[in-house]
Amino acid sequence: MSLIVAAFGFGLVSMSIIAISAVGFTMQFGITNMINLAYGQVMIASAYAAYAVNNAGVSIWLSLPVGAIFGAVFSFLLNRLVYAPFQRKGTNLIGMVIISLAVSLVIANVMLPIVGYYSVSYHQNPGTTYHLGSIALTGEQILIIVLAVVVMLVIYALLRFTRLGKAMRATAANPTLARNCGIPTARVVDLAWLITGALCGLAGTVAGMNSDSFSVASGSEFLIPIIAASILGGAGSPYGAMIGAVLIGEMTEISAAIISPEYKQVVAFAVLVLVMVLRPQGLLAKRGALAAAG
Amino acid sequence: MPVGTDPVAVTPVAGQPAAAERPLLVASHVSRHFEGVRAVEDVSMDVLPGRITGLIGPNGAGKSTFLAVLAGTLPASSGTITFDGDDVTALPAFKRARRGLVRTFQLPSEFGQLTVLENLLSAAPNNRGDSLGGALLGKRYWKADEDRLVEQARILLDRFRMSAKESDYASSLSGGQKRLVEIMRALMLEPRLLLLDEPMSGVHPSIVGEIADYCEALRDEGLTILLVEHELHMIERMCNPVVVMAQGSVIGQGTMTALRQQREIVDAYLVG
Amino acid sequence: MTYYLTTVLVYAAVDILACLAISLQFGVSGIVNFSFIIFQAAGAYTAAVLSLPRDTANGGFQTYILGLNLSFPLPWIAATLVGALLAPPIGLVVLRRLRSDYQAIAMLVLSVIASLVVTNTPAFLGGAAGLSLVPQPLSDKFNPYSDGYLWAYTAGALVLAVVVFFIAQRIINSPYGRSLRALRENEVAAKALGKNAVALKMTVFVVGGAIAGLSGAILVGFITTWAPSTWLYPETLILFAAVIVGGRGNNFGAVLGALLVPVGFEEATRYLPPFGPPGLIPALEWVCIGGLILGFLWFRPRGVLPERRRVFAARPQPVVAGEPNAGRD
Amino acid sequence: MLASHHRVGRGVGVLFAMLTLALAACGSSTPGGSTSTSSLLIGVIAPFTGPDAALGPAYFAACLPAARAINNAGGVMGHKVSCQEFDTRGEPADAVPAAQQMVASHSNLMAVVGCTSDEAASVAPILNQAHIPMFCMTGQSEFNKTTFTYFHRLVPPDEFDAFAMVGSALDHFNYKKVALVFGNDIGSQAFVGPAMAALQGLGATVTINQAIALGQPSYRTEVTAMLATHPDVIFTEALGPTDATYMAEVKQLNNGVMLPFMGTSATIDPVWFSAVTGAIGVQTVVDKFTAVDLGVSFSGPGYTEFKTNLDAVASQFPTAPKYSQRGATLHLYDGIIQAALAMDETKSTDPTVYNTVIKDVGNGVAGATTVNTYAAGVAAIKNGQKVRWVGAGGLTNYNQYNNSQQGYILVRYDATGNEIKFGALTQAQTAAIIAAGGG
Repeated sequence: MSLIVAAFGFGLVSMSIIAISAVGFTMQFGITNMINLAYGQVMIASAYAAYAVNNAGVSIWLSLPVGAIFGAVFSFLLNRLVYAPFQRKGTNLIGMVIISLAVSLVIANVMLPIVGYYSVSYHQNPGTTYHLGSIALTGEQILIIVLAVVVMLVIYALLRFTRLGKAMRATAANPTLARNCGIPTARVVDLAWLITGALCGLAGTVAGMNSDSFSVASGSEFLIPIIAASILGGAGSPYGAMIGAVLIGEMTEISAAIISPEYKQVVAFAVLVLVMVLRPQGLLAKRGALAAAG
Repeated sequence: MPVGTDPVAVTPVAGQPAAAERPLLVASHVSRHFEGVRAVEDVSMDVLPGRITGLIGPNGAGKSTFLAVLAGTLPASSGTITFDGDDVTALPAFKRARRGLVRTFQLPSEFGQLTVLENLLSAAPNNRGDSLGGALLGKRYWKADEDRLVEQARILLDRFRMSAKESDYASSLSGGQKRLVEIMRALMLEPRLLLLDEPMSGVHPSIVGEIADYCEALRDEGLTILLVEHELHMIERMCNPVVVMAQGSVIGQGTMTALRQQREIVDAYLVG
Repeated sequence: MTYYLTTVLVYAAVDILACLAISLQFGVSGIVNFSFIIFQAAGAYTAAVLSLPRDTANGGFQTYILGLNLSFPLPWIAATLVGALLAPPIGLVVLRRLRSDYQAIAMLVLSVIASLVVTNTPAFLGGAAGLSLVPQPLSDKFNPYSDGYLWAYTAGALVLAVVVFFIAQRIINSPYGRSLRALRENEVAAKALGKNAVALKMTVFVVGGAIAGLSGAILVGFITTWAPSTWLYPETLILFAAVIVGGRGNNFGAVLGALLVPVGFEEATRYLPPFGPPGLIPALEWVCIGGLILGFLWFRPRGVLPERRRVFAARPQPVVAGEPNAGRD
Repeated sequence: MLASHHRVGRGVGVLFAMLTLALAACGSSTPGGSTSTSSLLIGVIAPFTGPDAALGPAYFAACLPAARAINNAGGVMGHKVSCQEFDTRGEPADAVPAAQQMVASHSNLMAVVGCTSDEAASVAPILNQAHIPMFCMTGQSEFNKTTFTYFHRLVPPDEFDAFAMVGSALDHFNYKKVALVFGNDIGSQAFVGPAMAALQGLGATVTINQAIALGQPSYRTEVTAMLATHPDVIFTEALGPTDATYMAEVKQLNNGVMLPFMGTSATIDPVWFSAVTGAIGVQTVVDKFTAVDLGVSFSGPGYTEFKTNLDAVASQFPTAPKYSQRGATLHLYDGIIQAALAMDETKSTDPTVYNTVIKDVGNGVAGATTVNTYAAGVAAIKNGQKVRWVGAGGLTNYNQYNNSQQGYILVRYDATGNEIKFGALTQAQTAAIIAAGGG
């Protein structure tokens, strides 16, 4: 029993990381209609950018913003240079999915000769371990959870209360209508890529911190739970992604405790399949993409 | 405020009997809700055979949604739909279409990368080659059907003066031509009730009259049509009766002339 | 030389089969089956466990179910059937109500799940180590290393590819194929015209699954080993790249794509002179595959041999004269 | 339109077929740089991309110094030797065409090294059929008694590693409770069954057996479950970043105190060392980690010669010197030189002639001269002597299946990542464990 409680505690960390990344992933889909399967590779590229700074002697907490900024700029450029031109050409949704997979392949294999296939670790201090019953978390993990909560609140406030958030929701719901209503959709889309890219970079760096060791190949490993959480919550819905992250994060850890570690992903995905059968639109449906806030 | 059963006077069209015909389609207390939005609310109406029934109303009145519910594209939240005496409420769209209840769409919905002729052929039922088994048996098995349907489609193309475009991709057509393709495509099913959703929107004015002519000719051949349209003078010319919807409900029904005399309808729609 | 040539040709046959199946599903019907490779894997595993003896043979170094030691062609027939039978359950989960791009990633996730399950259940299909020493078809009667056997195997594989090609031709040139294309162009409209979309998609999913299963059987019978690393989801991507390059919805395009990308491109890069540190060239190969997809989608999105326009024989008396579009094509 | 497309299709198809044939013909007959008949080629067939991409370079690092040693001594009967990589992507279906192409387009292939567990099952039959001597790095037990006469294995099968670990734990440390933490990949899972059988047979307890998915972001629940069983020691092999992540979490969740942990010979590897020390610190690895390794001393004239050549090839392959203490790299280097000396001794470039002599060069026939450098070997052969190669990895003892085993040593890392031998298993100890493990 105490193991399950402990697993629940670790699930809090897992869900925090999945939540940061899945919200970014699903917002890209919601606002720009783009299922960006290169997301995992951008995460890992950002993690390496933060590593470069961290390895030069900078604290990991100061390297974290570097990862986020790298992710933002990388994602922005990716959209400007690849995705947006293809979308303007009228490439259909599926075409865009295939393009993002191709991009993912290119990023991973360009990185391989540059950073090598070795795994690397941040220079970091996990801090004191705090205990609450069977739950044991390091100071660093608690900070990661706090960070995730802050990020979620910021995203909520952004979508709910700011002009930009409203413009994003409008663009998500109907880009043509939004443009006709005087919303500068091109700028909104640019900002959306910067924001989601920052989430992606942040998530990549935090994931690198949490796993203590990562390599280029980790990118595709990271992506699968993110997709699962997004589908589970209802693609395009940031709040759905948060719920999905909670479920996937906890289910993987608790099933590792109850069943057997090698099946931990299988159990989480089995729930995903069940949801796809029973409620194909996800737990929170995409109502005009980002409309769930209003 | 459903008034679908109100005995508003139906003026006989010249040359047609005014007898109490048996309705081809009966919608009874049909509602359609989207996540709390009542797009269609308790609508009841009859569609009489051999006529063009008009369905008008302001944007957002629920006309297209109602049409989609009739055709089965959207399921009804409540109410029943009876077509030719059978309850079809539970049937999916494709089964209703096979029974002769066929719709077109408000937005162009041609099969873009199919040629015009293929668009027509794709809709034709009763082709032995239109199943996996039939296809695997080879051309000899289905050639006779195909030849017959090509002939049938070409007759339609001639009639709609589209023969020259037979081998063009549908995506390359003008807005009006796409509308014609859609109508011809629907006709390939030999429908008994044709639900036309704004066939004249986005169409060059010169073709608007042409589409109206075709509809009237089809009506005269016995086809029943339910027409959603904004072109009121065309509605006035073609339709009897006309049903007015606003905010998801039917607010009036009758000839256009009669409707123009009802103050609340004029207020709700015809002027405003 | 015989070995290499027969290998290239058998792989060509396998890739042609796979590309034909993907072209039917993706090119003709618009279904993006990103779990395609698990159908091929299912066929390969089926053929393997049916032709292998019980897992206690060979010193019991590998574990797997069945082990029926069946003789050719039963394992291949079963592989085709299993590929087909896998389609309905996956189709029911994914194909019914999801948006197309959403379907695609859902299938991607399914592909990962299948791989996880097989990898982590060694008693099922050998786990991560997979299956090896799979007997070649009729290897009890002929020497599988002889030139004659290899050429016969190659010929058999190519004949099957040709047969499937003609089946695919029958499908796409039939009224049924036209219905599939109509569905691809506009599903809602197709339904409103009496098309049973779920049934149509399901049949083509089953046909594609059967072809994929057969291709897996041919491959495993040739390489005699199969493991989860053989069917990771990027393999599906290579096949999609091939169909995009060759021309989707056109069986000649699918064949050309199979010859150009998985066979031609990958074989050609083997002849590059070595340069750089070890691992650089193989990494660049993957970069090129990614670049190839992007390049084609940008410059020639419909592929080298696009879907062809279908023109019907003119009627006895041509009606039209002088119209600008008359008689085009 | 329709007709013209058919024509285009056929045109392209025919063109393509001609191109393929032309390419294939080029490869087989004309010199494509490395294909000249006056030079000999060593194929390194291994994963260079994919999840096991770290393996290929380690084997390539064996080939370069061997080629350098041979070429500096005038080559094999005047033929220069070169190395070429052939990527299998770590999977059998890609390995087959890679192997077939290698064989078909390089008639000057003198030997092939690599063939890991990922691809050996599909590659070994091809090479055997093509009569090419191979030195494989697979631990799969199906090759314990192989009928492939061109197959050579200078490493023991995986289960022997497991037996050695058991011996080390029981006989050297008196550990009684062992946790097994192995990756769920091909290479790692091979240890589990034999280790469990041997441990239980010898009266020790397996507290928990975890097969962990590689590359996961965290294993904290697994670690907590493992810690709850209070093992004396953890046996592990989980490559990539996995062991690093897992062990960091062990240390974290055990209040900063690392449990003793013991690795297979695959963990004696610079990549593994840098990953794990990066995650838990060098000192922790030095203090708490032990491993079993093949009986390699990293000293002696044969090793010095290898090291000299390895350092010298850094101009071609900058990270090559990192592999100076990797058993696999040493053994493959030995294999290549054995093949070269076998060619010299038989004065033949025909593998059907020299293949059988490789075993003699490795084991030594009666009266053979022991040589530690290729140059010395060539000189001895010129004097009409038979030679026995004792190279970087020490003595070779091929059995009837060309499997060579040398027994195990127990090692730990020093702070710079070099391995330090602190013990060895006696023949008697090994025999008892193998018997208990059913090997």
